[in-house]
Amino acid sequence: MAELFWTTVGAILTLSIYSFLYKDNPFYKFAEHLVVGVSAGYYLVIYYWNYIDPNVATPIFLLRVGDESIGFMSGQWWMAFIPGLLGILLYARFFPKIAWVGRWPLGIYVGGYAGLGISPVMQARVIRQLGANGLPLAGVDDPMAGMTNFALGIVIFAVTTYLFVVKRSIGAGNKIARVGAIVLAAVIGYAGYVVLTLLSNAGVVSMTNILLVIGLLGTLSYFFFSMRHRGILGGLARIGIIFLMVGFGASFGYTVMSRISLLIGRVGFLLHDWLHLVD
Amino acid sequence: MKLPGTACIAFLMLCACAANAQVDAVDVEEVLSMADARADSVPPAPPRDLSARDHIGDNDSGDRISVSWTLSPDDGGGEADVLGYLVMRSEAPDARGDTVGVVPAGTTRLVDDTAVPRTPYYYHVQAVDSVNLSEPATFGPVEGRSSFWQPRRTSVFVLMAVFFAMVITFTQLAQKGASLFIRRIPGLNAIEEAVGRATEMGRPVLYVPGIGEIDNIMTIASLTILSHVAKITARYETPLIVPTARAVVMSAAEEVVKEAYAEAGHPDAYNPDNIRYLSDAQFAFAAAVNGIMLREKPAANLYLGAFWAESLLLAETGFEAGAIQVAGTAMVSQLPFFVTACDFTLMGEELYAASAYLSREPKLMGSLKGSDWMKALSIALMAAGIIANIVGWTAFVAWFETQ
Amino acid sequence: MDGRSLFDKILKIDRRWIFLLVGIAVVIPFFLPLGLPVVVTPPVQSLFDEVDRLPPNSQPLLMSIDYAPATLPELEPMSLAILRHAFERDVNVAVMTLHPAGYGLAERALLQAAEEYGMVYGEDYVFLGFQPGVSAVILSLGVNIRNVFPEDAYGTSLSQIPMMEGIRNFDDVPLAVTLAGWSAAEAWIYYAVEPYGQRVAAGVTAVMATDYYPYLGAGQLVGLLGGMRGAAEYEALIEHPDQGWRGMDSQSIIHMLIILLIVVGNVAYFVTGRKKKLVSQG
Amino acid sequence: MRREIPLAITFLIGIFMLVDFFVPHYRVSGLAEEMKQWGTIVIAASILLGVGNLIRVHSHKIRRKSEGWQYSLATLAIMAVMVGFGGPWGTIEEGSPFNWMFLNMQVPLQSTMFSLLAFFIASAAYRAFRLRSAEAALLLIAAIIVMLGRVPIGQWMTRGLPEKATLPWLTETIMAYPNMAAFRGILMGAALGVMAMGLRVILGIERSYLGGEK
Repeated sequence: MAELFWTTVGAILTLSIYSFLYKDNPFYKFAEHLVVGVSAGYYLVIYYWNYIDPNVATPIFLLRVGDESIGFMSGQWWMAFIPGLLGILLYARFFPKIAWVGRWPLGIYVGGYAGLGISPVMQARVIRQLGANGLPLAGVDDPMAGMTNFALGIVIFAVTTYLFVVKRSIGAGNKIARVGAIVLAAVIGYAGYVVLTLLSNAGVVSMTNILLVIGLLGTLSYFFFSMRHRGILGGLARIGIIFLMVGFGASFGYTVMSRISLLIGRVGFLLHDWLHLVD
Repeated sequence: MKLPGTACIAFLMLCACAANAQVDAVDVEEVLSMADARADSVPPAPPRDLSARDHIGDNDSGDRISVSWTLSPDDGGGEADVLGYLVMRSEAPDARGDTVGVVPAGTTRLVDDTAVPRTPYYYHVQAVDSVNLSEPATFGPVEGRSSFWQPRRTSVFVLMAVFFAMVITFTQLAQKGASLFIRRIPGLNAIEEAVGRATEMGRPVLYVPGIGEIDNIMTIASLTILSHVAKITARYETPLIVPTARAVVMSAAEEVVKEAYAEAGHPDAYNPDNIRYLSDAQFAFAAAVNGIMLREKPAANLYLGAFWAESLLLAETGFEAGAIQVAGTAMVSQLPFFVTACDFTLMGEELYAASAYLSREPKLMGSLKGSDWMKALSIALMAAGIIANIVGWTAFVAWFETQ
Repeated sequence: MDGRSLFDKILKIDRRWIFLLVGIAVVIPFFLPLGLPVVVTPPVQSLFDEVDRLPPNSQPLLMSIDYAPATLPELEPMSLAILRHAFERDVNVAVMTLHPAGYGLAERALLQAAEEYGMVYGEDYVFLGFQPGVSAVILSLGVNIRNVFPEDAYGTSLSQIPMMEGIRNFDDVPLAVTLAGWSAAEAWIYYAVEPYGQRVAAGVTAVMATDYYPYLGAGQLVGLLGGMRGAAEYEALIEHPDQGWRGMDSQSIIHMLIILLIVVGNVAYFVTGRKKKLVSQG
Repeated sequence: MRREIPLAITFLIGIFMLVDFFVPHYRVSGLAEEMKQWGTIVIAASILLGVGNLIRVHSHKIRRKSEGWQYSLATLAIMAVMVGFGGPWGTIEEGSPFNWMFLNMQVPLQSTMFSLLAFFIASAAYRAFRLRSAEAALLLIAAIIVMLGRVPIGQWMTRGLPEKATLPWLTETIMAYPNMAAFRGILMGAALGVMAMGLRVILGIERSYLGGEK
């Protein structure tokens, strides 16, 4: 019985949220306010019992860490007292006279994490990524590779230039012709890709490597702020935009599936767990 | 009940787990039959030449000690029934102490990575056959020492130092009055236009600083831009609604907006009820922001900061509500959604550049210039890496393999 | 009726119509599995062939159902499909789990499939239950199953279970299948395939699948199911459409729907766009 | 003074944490670990600030009887219930009332909100994927190829072609190369932005997050 009651609560809340798709309505408003209230209560309780109680309150007042006793004003006691004090200082802002002290915990927190973040970011997002991109452009062991490589470079270059030319020359003229040209470019690119993959495996490797290198070069160029995007930099930045757009489109398309899975899950909850309409 | 057999398997499994090694099926069978065949009552000879010393390696915080020995004569020779070695550690020479690990026969080395730095230890190693333990070999005292440098991260340090040097140099140049060019960032002008439009329509501006915690640099960048936006809204007395998902961000946003209103000379226009904490829970937050968009009808929605899956929920609802929308984030996975659903999007580094661009403060402009040089250096390094890979200059590549 | 005003309407269509279409597309397959074409990929085919080669009423298929509730939607359809395939062919099945939260889920899938085919507990299938210690459990299964599972999940000694008679270790288990949303599949490779040369196949989430292709290439896995799509392909092979295929039906329909919407939107955009131009010229 | 002290604290702590990455010495890493713990405690302690704000905003609404004040009442009431359940009868242990409320209210509401994305992703695609320019065309073509390559029906459309010409393979290639290259570029650019910003925070050049500058 309790099971059915709670499933029904969940189902009604689920439907209330879906009613938002039609338009804003009292059911959605209620569900929205409910979830805000529940989660506020949830985090208040969890933060207190999981962080404040074991790490601050118990050591300071009950002189215990876990099951171990600690001395008053001992090293461990201070290690609980200092963060506790910092937490309290956050509230100094409500007292105008000492409001400025309220910035200390923020300073410590933000400063600490700023420092903490810098080096790993350098390591993981710059050096590692460079390393992953510092590829031998051609499969060095394979003599065929050099040639396929060259051919591939030409194809890619041709396709991208073609896109530029189309964009520039037809401009605001005939839209259909422009789109046709773009589609044609994509088809040529695809056909070239198929032919080359059939030629040799090294061809695939070197093509993909070239894509990685040119793509990274282009995207990084797009992010140059202190130079005008003209000439070579302008060209590279345009290549960068091409890669960005392909990347965005692909990621968008790639995500559709997981979002639909979520919906299937919820519909399954309604039809199966709640209504028992399907098995 | 064949106890020896069971014990033996348990031991082997222990070995396999401890050493993370793979057990050969044939050996197991053999040993099993051997142990079953005769009840072994002769303990194996202990291992010899035991020694232990501070382990020197990467990320050496002094918690590692490497222990080595020579095989027991019964391991591979003699009775040839040694299954492995049991390594124990104590703080006094005569105590046996705690088990550090178990390694399979034929192993002569073990790195203890659970030592407390600067504590003298004694190590005891015993050979084990299917039922018996040998006499222990003991060595000590030895202690783990910390090192002050992590060699495999030198390249990170060097590049970071170079980067910082560039940023600081350009910042100082800028302060001395060197004029630095910064290209136009399309999304940024859009922010001002959006706020302007909200003012014309007499409707509020919604500013969502993301759902990142304040330790997220995106959030800090967002607060900088918020300060700029608040100054504009203060000037026009347009209401500015800032919903937040983190209490600390909420309190920082309050300070930022209050200060901006005071600076713009309209401290009385500041409405504390418009800086709101909604929920730490991601989708509860999204639900509540959607509510704000539909009920308070902001004419301009600005999403700047760290966003996760809620990005499209916000942007689509905002679009439906007819607001002009500008987004900015460095969350790669969410950029596609902002790009498709918003009028303008600040991508990646543009978000960070925005704060410099808006303030036009030479100090901030200098750091942008530094970043650009670092990008150039990165491209050069990538090229060098490619060449190094082709010509086989492995030392160069290895230097960048950090840990 | 003016065709262009129709396109104008399409262009400004209320998005709630799109929502409705998406909603319908998700709900329909729940009631009416469409069975849209599914192309079977080689890794799924090879797992199917492995199961198809197992001798009926003889040495059992060992299934390690290692998923937790979080990955249930992707992995349970696989369990059911493989179990159905085995029971259809009267292959004996032994089920175990390495995930503490997997006990109930493994039992649920096993009982459901067994009931569908009227299988008899102890003769056609057995549920061994959960044992902690992933690598140690797998390793000692290779030596003697009774060391890890002296009894089945319900306390019956294995020696009293008819189908387990003479089943000692991996030598008597022609195929093991692990279904997991975590590294259990890797553990099977390290501790069953490598040391004992056991034939192992795996079912993993779609996200994990790419990481497991190399094992397939190296012959360490004899088959691989990736995510809901893998389950759908298997369901297609056993001609028993269920959750996986249904899910893929929904996915296919909505993906095609979105593509169709994009195409229609673009056609409308071009048609009306040209119209505007004519107006401005006139 | 009032401005310098927090900036000095920020600087010292920031540098210390920066150095921690390169120095494995146990005293350094031990203290750094301890300080990371402080961070989580500061955040946990701040929740009361947030909840206080929530209570203030909603009680203002109720007092002024502004539109929809009844809903505000619901928020405050359910929050009080949740907090009431949270202490004495256990928190996240299975079977506690607190856990029931969490599992049957917050979890379904959150996952349903999440699943709304299935609808929104369709409407966003319909609206935004128009062939307005060469860039938009690329976005669209890539999206369509990947969408097709992900589902069985797309696979079915190119069945019989050589493996490397099929849609699923093409999808994987697009994801692994052009997509990867673009995202690496964004990541690296953004990483430099993060580092520059971090440096500015540590040096006290960037201090808007502290509120009042003057």
